[in-house]
Parts: sequence; C-alpha cells; structure tokens
Amino acid sequence: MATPRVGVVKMASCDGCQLTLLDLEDELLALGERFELVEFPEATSRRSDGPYDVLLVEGSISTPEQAEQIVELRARAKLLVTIGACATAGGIQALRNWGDEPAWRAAVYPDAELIESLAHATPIHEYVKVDAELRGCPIDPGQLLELLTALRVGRRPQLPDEAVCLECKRLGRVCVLVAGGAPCLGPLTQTGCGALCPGYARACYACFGPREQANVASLGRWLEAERSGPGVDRLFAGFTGWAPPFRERAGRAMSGFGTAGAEASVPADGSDGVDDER
Amino acid sequence: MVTAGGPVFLPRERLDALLDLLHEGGRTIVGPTVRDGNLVLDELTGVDDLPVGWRDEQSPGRFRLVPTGGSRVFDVVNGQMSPKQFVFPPKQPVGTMQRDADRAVRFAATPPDPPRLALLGVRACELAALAIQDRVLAGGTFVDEDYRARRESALVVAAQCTRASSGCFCASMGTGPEVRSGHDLALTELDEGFVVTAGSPAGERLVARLPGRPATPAEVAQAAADVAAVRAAQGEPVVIEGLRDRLMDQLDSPRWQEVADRCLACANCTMVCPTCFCTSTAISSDLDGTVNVAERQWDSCFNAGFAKVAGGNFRPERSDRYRQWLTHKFATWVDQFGMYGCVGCARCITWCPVGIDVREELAAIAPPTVPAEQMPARPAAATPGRFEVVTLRGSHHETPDTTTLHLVPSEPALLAGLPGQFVMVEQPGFPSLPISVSRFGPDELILTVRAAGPATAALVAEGPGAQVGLRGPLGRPWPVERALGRDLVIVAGGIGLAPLRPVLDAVMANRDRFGEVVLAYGARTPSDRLFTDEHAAWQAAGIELGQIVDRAEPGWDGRVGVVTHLLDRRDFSRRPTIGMVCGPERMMQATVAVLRERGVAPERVFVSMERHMQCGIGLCGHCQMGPYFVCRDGPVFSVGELGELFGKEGV
Amino acid sequence: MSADGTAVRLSGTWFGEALSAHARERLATIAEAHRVEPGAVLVREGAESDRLGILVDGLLSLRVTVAGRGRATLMTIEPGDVFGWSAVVPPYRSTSTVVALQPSEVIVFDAERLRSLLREDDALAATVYPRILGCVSRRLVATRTQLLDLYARDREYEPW
Amino acid sequence: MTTPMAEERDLEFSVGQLTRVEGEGRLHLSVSRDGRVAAQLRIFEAPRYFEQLVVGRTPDEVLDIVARICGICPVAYQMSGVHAFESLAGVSVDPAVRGLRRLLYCGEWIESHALHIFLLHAPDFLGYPSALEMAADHRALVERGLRLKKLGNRLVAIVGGRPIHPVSVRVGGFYRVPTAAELAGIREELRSVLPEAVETVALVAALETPVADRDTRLVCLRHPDEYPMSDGRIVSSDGIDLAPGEWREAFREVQVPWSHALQARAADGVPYLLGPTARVVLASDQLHPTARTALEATGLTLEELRRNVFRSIVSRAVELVHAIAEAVDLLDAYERPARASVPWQPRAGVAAWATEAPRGLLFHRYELDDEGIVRAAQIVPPTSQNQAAIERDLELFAPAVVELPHAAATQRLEQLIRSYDPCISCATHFLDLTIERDR
Repeated sequence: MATPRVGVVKMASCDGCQLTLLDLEDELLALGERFELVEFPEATSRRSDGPYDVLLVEGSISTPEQAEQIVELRARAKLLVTIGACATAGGIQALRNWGDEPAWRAAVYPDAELIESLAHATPIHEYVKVDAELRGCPIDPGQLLELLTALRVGRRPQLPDEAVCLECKRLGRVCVLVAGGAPCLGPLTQTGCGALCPGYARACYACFGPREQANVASLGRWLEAERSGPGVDRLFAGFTGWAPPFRERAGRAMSGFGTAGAEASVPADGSDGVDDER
Repeated sequence: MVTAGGPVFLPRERLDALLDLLHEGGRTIVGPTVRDGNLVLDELTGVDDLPVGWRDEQSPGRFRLVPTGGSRVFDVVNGQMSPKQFVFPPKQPVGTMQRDADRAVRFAATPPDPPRLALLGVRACELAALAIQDRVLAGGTFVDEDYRARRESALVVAAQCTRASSGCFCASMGTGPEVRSGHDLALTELDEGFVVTAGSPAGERLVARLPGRPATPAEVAQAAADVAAVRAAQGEPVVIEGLRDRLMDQLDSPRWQEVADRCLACANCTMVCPTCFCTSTAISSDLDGTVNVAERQWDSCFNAGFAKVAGGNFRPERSDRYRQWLTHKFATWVDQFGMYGCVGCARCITWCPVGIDVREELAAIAPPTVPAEQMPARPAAATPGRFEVVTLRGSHHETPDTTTLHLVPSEPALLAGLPGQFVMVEQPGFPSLPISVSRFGPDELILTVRAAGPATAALVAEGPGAQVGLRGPLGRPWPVERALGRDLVIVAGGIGLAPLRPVLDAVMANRDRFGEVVLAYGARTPSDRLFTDEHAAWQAAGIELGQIVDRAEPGWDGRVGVVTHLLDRRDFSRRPTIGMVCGPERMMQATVAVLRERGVAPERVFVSMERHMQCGIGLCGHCQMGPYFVCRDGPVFSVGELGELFGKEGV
Repeated sequence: MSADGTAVRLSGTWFGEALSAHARERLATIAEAHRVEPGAVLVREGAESDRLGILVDGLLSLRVTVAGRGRATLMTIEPGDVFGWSAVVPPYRSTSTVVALQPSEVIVFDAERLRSLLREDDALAATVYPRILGCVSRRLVATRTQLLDLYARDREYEPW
Repeated sequence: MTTPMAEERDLEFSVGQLTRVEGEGRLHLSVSRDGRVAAQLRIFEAPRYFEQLVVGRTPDEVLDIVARICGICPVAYQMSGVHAFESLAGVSVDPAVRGLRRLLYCGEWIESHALHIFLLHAPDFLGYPSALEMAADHRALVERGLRLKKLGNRLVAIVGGRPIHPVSVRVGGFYRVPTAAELAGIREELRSVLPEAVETVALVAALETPVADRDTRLVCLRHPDEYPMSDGRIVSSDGIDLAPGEWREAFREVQVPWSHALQARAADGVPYLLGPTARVVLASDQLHPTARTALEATGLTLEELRRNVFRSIVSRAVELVHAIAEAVDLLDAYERPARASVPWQPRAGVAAWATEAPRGLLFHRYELDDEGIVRAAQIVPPTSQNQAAIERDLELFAPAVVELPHAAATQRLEQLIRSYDPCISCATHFLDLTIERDR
C-alpha cells in the first residue's frame, strides 16, 4: 500500500486545525509510519517544497504573498485538501471583507510597507481547485482520521453533509431551539462536530458552515418572529459568515456593528517605538 | 385480595410497588423524567424520577415544561423521544469484517444483546407506533433481529392520556386516545391514584401482585370519561378516508414547492417520528484497510446523500424530499404495509424548528374527497441476507472502463441466483456496494462493473485469491419464464447489458423454448460494447442482434444513432412478445414508449430500476420508489406496475 | 424499373405505406429506383440538393467532414427512411453526405420535378410534407439523445 | 527595509521560516565589524485584525471570537476575556465554577506544555528534526509525551466541550457544568500519570544544556494562596506590583518595522520575560508540593533557571507536574455547582484583566458602551511581550554561534527561540490599531 507524501501548510489561521493532527495522540506514531510528513513546519524542521501526494492547507488567503503561494503549492500537490473554516469559508477574519467601511480600509491600507494584507480574506477554493474539504472551527479529529485512512486505502472519505440535528437527536439531546428557544443554527449547519454545542446547552453557531440545502431564509424568518433581543443577522456573522448562504445576512450584521468608531487602544507613545529602539 | 382480570385501583403513594415489580429480574425501567429542565425518556431508578407536577405546553415549533403545582405523574403528554429510542436504537453496531495476513476475510456479526426493558408511561399513539414497527421491522421476510429481541423481552406499561397537546391527532389516525392493545398494563391516572388494567397474561400476573384493591365502578367510569374527554380536546380532525389516493393524485401539486420554501430539510421530523425506520450503515476502516467496523444509524429521506447514486441524486430538491416523506407516511406506507405510517403523536409538528404542521399540509395538498380501498402489502422477494465469503478467481477489462470479476463462493446457494438479481459486495476498507451479476457460472459468480472505481481497483490489485464478502443474490429477477413460448425483445443500453446476459444464457440453454429473440444493444462507442466475444455465438443461436452506437469510431461501419432506431420500424403486435429493458432511465423511457407503439403492452415490458441500494433487503429505506423498495420489490418491475412513477422526477 | 414497379416498391416502405393511390401514382411518375454498392455517395454535404431519396433496403450513413478530424458518421438511416430532405427546403443545400454502408436499394426523386409537382398538387403536398417532417424530427430527437451521452453515466465512486 | 545600522553591517545571517513553533516567523541577524549583533525576529504571520472583529459584539460573542486567536491556547484567551468582563460587571461566580475554570486552565497547560516539551523542544536537545523521527530511537519518550498531552486535551474536552476552541465558557459561569460522574474517569488517569510527569522533570534537567548566562527581568501574576493562573496581581522581579487590569500602568506596546507583531516594553523600555520560568521563580512558594519536590530533586537553583534561558524546558516540566497535581486536587474536591451560571447586567466602562497563558501573561482590555457592546479592544499576548527579550538574548547569544556552519548555527538559534515557546499566531493581530494611531 502506498506511503503518501503529505504536506501541511498554513495561510491566515490560528494553527488549531493542523494541531488537530498532533492531537491524534493514539494514532500519531502509526500515521508517521504510514505517511511521509515531508512538510509540516509546526512539527518538523525537515522541509520540502514538493511534490506532495496530498497537501493539507489551513487558513484563508489574506496577503498577496499567500495568493501567489497557494497557486504554486497547488501545482505541486496531487491532491489539495482544505482543513477548517478559514480554508473552506474564510474563517472569522473574513468578516473584514465587508471592508468598504472607511475605518476598515483605513485600518488595512495606510502603511502598505509594514502590513502586507489583501482587502479580503477568502477561502482557498476562490483561488485554486480543491479536491476535498474538512469543515469546522476547528476540524474534527475523527473526520481527519477518516480522510487520512481513505487517502491511504484509496477511496473517497465518508464525510456526511447532513444537518447537525440528526446527530443531536441520535444522541438523545433535547432540541435547544424548540424546547429552549435558543437561536440554534444546527438545522442549517453541516454535521461533523458531534452536535457539540446543543450538548452543552447552547445554540449551534455554525462553525462547520452551511450544509447543502441550507434554508437560511426560512429559519431566519422563524427566528425573527420568535425572539427579541440581539438581531438574527448577527448569528450568521460568525466563523463561516463569508460562506455564500450566510453572506448576505452576515453582511447586514457587519454594517450594524459600527466598527468605524473603534478607538485605538495602543498608548500614544507606542508609535515612536522604532526610534526608541535603534 | 384482587379478583383476577378486573381493573385495580393503585393508590398514588403505592406507585413504588409497581416499579419494584417491574424491576424484578433485573429489568431496566425506561420512562419519562426531567433532566436539566428537559423532558427525556431514560432509565428510572424510582418514583421520584417521574415528572411529578409537570405538564407540557406545545405548539408548532415550540415545547415548554411548566410546573402544575400538582402531584400528577403523567400530565406531560409526550416529549421529543419515543420508545423507538430504546427498541430501535439510533446507533447500533452491525459487525466487523477483517482481512487476515493469509488474505482470508472473516465476518463477525454483532449478536443481539438486548437489555430487558420495562417501558413505563407508553401512550396509545406510541403503542400504535410499536405495532407499526413490528410490522415493518419484524413482520416481513427479513427481520431486524435486534429489534425483535428487544421487543420480545420488553414489558409495556401504558399510560392513558388524560390531556391532549395542541398537536395531537391520534383520534383521526384511529390510534387513540384509548389504549386498546399492545400493552401488558395500562394505567389511568385519577387524583388519588391509578386505575390499572391488564392487557396480557403477564400483565394479569402483575396486577394480581399489586398492593391495590378492585377499582370501584365510579373510578372505572371516571377513568373512561377522562380519557374520552381527550378525543374532544383534539383539534380539527385529519380526514383519513381516501387519503392515500388523494395524495398520490397530487404529486404535481404546487404546494410541494410552497412547503419546501419553509422546510429546512433538517430531518428533525423523521428523527422524532416514532415510526420512521430508515437507516444507513457506515464503515470505519483501519489505516491499512484490513478491518471494517460497521455501525448502523438512523438516517433520513431529507438528507442529500439518501437517494444519491453515482450518477446523481434522485431527489435533489427539498420539495422532492418533503413529498417523499409525506407520501410515504400517508400513502405508499399503506401500499407497503397495509397501514398508515403515522400515529398522530404530533412530534413532527412540535419539533419542527419552523413549525410546519403536517395536518395543514395534508389539508392543503389533498383535501378530502372520496373514500378509497386499501392496496394489499406486496410480498417481499425471498433472498438471503447474510454475508458469505467469496474468492476472486480472476478479472479482466471488458472495455477501457468496465471490469469483469470472477468470484468463487464458498456457499453454493450463491450460485442459485436468477437473471437480473444483484449482490452486495463488501471488502475491507470500503463500504459495501451493489453489483449486478452478469453470469451465474457452474462454480462462480461473474460480476461486471462499469467505470470501476477504487473499490474494484483495490480488489483487482489484491489479485486472484483475494477474498471479499458477498450478500445475495438479491432482488426480483427478470421473468424469464413468462417469455417461454413467446417472442422476446431484449433492449440494453451501455452497462445495462450486464444484468441481461444471464437472460441470454437462459435463452441459449433452451433456445427452442423461446420464439423470436431480438437483442437491441446501444452503446456509447463501438469500443464501449460489452461481451463482444460472445456476439457471434448469440447470433449463431438465432438471436437477432442489432447494435447501434452514439458515436462512431474509425472503421465502424455499423449503425449510429439511438437504440430505439433498431425498434421503431418493427412490428411486435403479431405475436405475444415480452420486453426486457435495462439502461439509463431516460433510455428506458424512450424504449418503453417505442415498444408500446410497436405493440408490446406496458404490462409485458420489464425494466430494471436504479436507486440508492444499501441494505439490499428492504430494511434501510434508501431505495424507496413510491410503494416499492427497489432492492426488495425490484430491481425488475413491469412498466405497468410502476405506472406514473416510471420516469417521474424526484421520486 | 417501371413506374408501377416503383410505386409497388414505394408502398412497401414506411414512407410509402398508407399513401393514397393518387399520391403513389403521382410520385411514381418522377421516381427512379437504383441499386448502389457500399461506398457509393448519394448526396454530398454542401452541394446543391438535386434529389430526395427513400431507402428501400440496406443501410446508409449520414456523414460530415470535420477539418482535422476527418469524416464522422453522425447517424445511420434505416430502410423506409428519407435522405436528402434539403431538396425540398430552401436554400436546397445538403446538410450531410449520404454514403451506402451496405448494398442498398433506393428510390430517388429529382428535386426540381418533385418541387414543381408538390407546388401544383396541394393534396399531394399535404400527404408528403408531414412524412418528410416526421423523418427530420425523428432525426432531431435522436441527435438530442446522443448529445445527452447517457451511457457515460454511472460510476462506482466519484474519483478524487 | 532599512535600519540605522545599514552602513556598518558586514555580515548578514538569516534563518528561513522558524519551525516547531506555532505560526510563521523568520530570524534576521546583522553582525557588525566589532561583533555586535542586531537581531530581528521577523513575524510575517498574516494580520487577522481581532481587535476590530470584536467591536460591536457582546461579551459572550467575544469569548467565542478571541478563542480563535490561538488554536494552542484558546482557553487562555477565554479566561482573560471572561475575567475582564466579570470584573467590570461585578459578577462573582460560584466557587465550584471558579474551580472548574482553573481545571480547564490546568488542562490547557498540560496539553501545551507536554506538546512543547516532548514534541517541539526535546528534539533540539536530542538532535532530531522532529518528534516523529525521534520516536525511532526514543519511542517511550514520545509515547509518554502523547499520553500526557492527550490527558490535557481530554480534560479541556470534558469541561469545555472540545480541546481546541472549547464552547462552554460564558460570562457568569458555564453554559453547562459536567457531572461528577463525567469527571471520575479522568481523575484516576491523571493521578496515575503524575509519577511520569515527575520523572520528566528529572529527565529534562539531565539533558545536555547549552550554557547561557544573562540577567533578565521576570513578570507574572502572583496570588497570596494559589499558583499564578487566572487571578492575582501583576508583579516583576524588580518591584512592579499592579492589579491584573492595570497592565498599561507599567507596560506599553511599540511597533518595530520588521514585524507584523507589536512588541511590548516596560515603561523604561527594558525587555522582560514571561512564562513558566517567570512563574516558577516568582511563585515557587505556591508550587504544588509535588512539583516543588520534583524541582528541588534536580538540584537546580531558581537563579539558574532565571539566568539560563535554555533551562525553560525544566520550568515547563515543573509546571506540567503542578498542573496535573492541582487538577487531581480540584477533581477530588469537585461538587457540581447548583447553577451553571449566574445572571449579570451589562455595564459601560473598561473591562481589563490578565491571566497566565501557558506561555505567560495575557492581557485583555475592552471598552464597553451602555448596552455592554464592545467598542474598542486591546489584546496583548505573551509572545509579543517576549519578543524584545528574545531579540535581546539572540544578540547576546548569537556571536558564539554565527561562525558555526549555517545549519548548526540555525539549529542553535532556533533552539534558543523555542525556549520561549513562542506562539506567533497569537502575536499577530493588532497592527490595524497601531496604524490607526499612526495616522
């Protein structure tokens, strides 16, 4: 059986999804014997710029450098698999994409020499072809293991695209929306987390992103009729808010957050630090 | 003490005595209890676990528990969970499959090991639901052994309803409010205690040992009145008369789209439904692909993957899926099992996140008209249901993207299959998949797979001697016997020739017993044609072979066009003719139309339908098409049987 | 072959069956029956359509030539079917080349004479045109089906 | 990019992307003729603008968002945040809830420290490019690391829902608190691995360790009767003593042109060191007896830990023991709180707090309006505070190694940098605020 050459790289992200690989404590050594981890800066000093049989990509594209990098990486990878909400949907930082607001643009552009940053943080598939994706913020260890197993066996991984609700009910949890009035996005959200949040008596906030047939309009109407308090739009302005089914409502919420008024919190004397130093 | 059989009055403070009796013999008592502010069904250790002083407040999409201040135990009509949770668990280990170092494969089915249950507080509608599950899961040719074992060992203590929730419509469905059958004991709660009646010999033995006294006529009358009042408390009745036909006449109603605009396809209605029985079996394999661990879990017709086959999804739209669900509950269920699939418990109404009310949808889609007679449940095709080990003898490419596998079974029964049947094949590392048998050899099964993917590739790579698991032969075969003494026109498209080759084998073996035999074969290109090395022999045996391809290739001087061109100038009306058609659904539709026009009645034309088959024995629900499970009632159907389902979108 | 003989052959075909005696006679007056060998070219793509034909027996192929790809058979014609229908549809130019694949028997009508015959005899036109249209639409439907590429479907698993 | 030293520079030394650290950074050294070294830790991790992302959000939303700053120490971000908001709202949580939060923090310390000691740092001392390669010769060692790491993850998962970006923390308490039964299993497992953790201290103390001697200022929290974690005052080895919300009284952030991360300085501009060594040295009296005994058994003095940065792996191991031992004590004492959370009222004002992330002091400051909506935020992670100290130590240490072959020099310099367990992902996300200030 093949010993695939695996690469793990990151774009803009928190490192949590690649850490999930190291969190497969029971399988890690076995994986090390069956896969060749040729590129994984967080875990090894060995480096390789390819070719890769499979390349796991974490994070969203948010700098010009990354935009070029991902195209080169794609060319050197037989299979490219995006892991996590940042790579598959843009992640929390994609909320800055409603950056036509003056304050956001000002925040990003004034000194391009110091910060290289694109106006938008976007998922990998907006730049290159993606062969498979693992959803989640962070990804689920079980799904990662299934992906690696399928890779090695040479079949397509079994990654269900059903709603969170099924697993929630299978586990015998009582619906936090119907019985608790919590604004749960489970019905619209792709499963994989094991219905985690309802299990902790709170509403699902869609960190695995929209499932196929996500009827945002219908649930949105219902929640708006059912509940008062913070608006419904903001529910969608989360870790997968840039995903097309959620994008419109997330955008409405972002315009309401009034970030234009954001105060600088760094003390005034911080700016002359450069001269202090040298 | 207590006169046998008669109703007994059990004082409220002695309810513990009943639980003690139920606990005897190490039974687990399962009943309603309040946990973290929610009503759940779970193990009860004592009376204190019961939802004393609570009642429910339900409306579409909303459920709340409210304190009553009283001491009543059974005021909560019903919650999210039904006994299904315990007699048909959401997740159930199926077994393991393993390939050893010596390349032998072994199966280990997980033996049923049911807890001995006492179900306490079961409502009339839930008793009816158990009866339906008995019919579906344990009343057919194939039985869910785990379910049967759990049911047989379970004691059922019913609680008569003295309240109705806003959604209840058991009276309409004829399942309540009165508890009639299926129980060992039935309790009716009065202010001071319970009127207890027995519904079975086991129940009578328990009643005899209860620390109660014979119930007074007044108490019995009061109990009956309280339950009867529930009937009146239920809302607008759902008109059941003729519902099946009314629904099936409305497959094109615009309301399906309208409800789909509200429906989330989140599957909650099917998860909370006490009768929904659809499941999927997922395998997890080890890193080396040598061990499969299979687990069966609840699935739903609202999921995208549910009706998906390699080529696409038969029910891509929410409207398709809602129609599938509603018509199954209230129409095709009747065809399959002779009963409705709904008991009026209102769970799908209360627990729908957006409050879709099935009663309203029924009234809007299929308004009451005339009564209709019930169709009988159709008999299941009889085929084996257990995995057997077979060994790969060899394989070869029929065409660039089609592979033929020669498998030698250890179990001779596997060779006794009939033309048109299929087998479920499983090997370590891969989920099992259905493959049609292209020949039943004297000592081997021959399978032909189109566009062989990783599973076949892996098997072929294993090489001769590789073992795989195989269930079957499954499904209803081609009616070869009906073609004896008649003319036979066989129409195959692409890979569709594979399941038809056994028919040709039968014809070759008894050529003189058939009349004219015509084989019309359409393929994508000349080099995509299957079994070309046998064509000459077929022709020599007097089988008229017409071939036509979509795209010619250099050197091809045969026909180019569509398979119907081989038929639409012919006349089959002169002698009784049987048609057998297999290919893509669109091709079969065109062919059936031409055959009808050329004199072969739909009742005499048979087609092999493709749907998402998973269990292969009519228990998992994936391959449902109208009143049929394609794997069990088909895959071969007469066009007459299918009626308007044939070629209908989204069924 | 005599006009009567031709009329008889004609009535034996799908095209000719159930034609009124009148129509058969009128058509017979301009019909010529031919036998052709495999490879014989009966109509040439792009050329002026000088004849409409009916295949009585054998097999014909409709071919087009694609620069760089050579000749491709789009469809084959069964006995009873029409070829060269562009002879009655302006601008009277052939849309494909018709080549015999087997020894075939055909009946052909001179385009000029057929058109004038149909112009002056409405009754004849009313029975002939629907038959020609029938053949054309049957060919159109088949072409669509071929475009659907139905047999390219069904995979065991999607590939990566 | 220009620096004032450009003219006198005669040797350039660059290390490409740093490995076995979280996030993306490079090292650049300029060595002048007279041997002086200018070090630049170049953090090019893409900015993610978290201070902007939390504006307009409610405190509970903020707790979910800031966890995403770092996949390695999400609990730390939730803890600094939740304590900040509760201090402003005047919420006092159930003591059992406070214990659960410490338990959650212990879980993260165990996971993060085990990850760094066994999988990221040990390969430096034993000479392997990665733990996977190291496992070929030291399988038992790596397996022990994975075993300990896994327990840390499980502890966070039971209390918080999942190891990375847990979901249970909310202002006022938790969304749900575990039952005693749910915690019973992990308690015994932690108890049983405690000896392994103790052995680890001796093991890492015995590793062949480079000699580096320098003075440094240490900063961490200090609490009268518990080891610094989520409560106490901010103290330094030289007399700083502040409430956890008053970080800005003594420290400030400055921008350096070569880094996407701000650096922090004490008011006097002198670099300072955070993390396990700072805590062990400044709060050794609060160490769990088991941990203190393990440290004393090594014969290493607190002064040795403070002066030789390469010894940080020992401090980390000592804290690994402490976290496991304290977790066991907390679990023994656990009684499920009656209420998972207490209600609270939003209040306008400044919510500020600092807690001890595995890598050191993590400061959060939020400005809230009348509805309790965040209007501005400042988040100062440990790594950005350590940056200056890292660069200073590189400048002291580099002259001894820059003459070595490039590979060897790189390895030594990376080993030094890893001694700070830098979390670069955390360090980067607030440039936008600086820019705003610059304009």
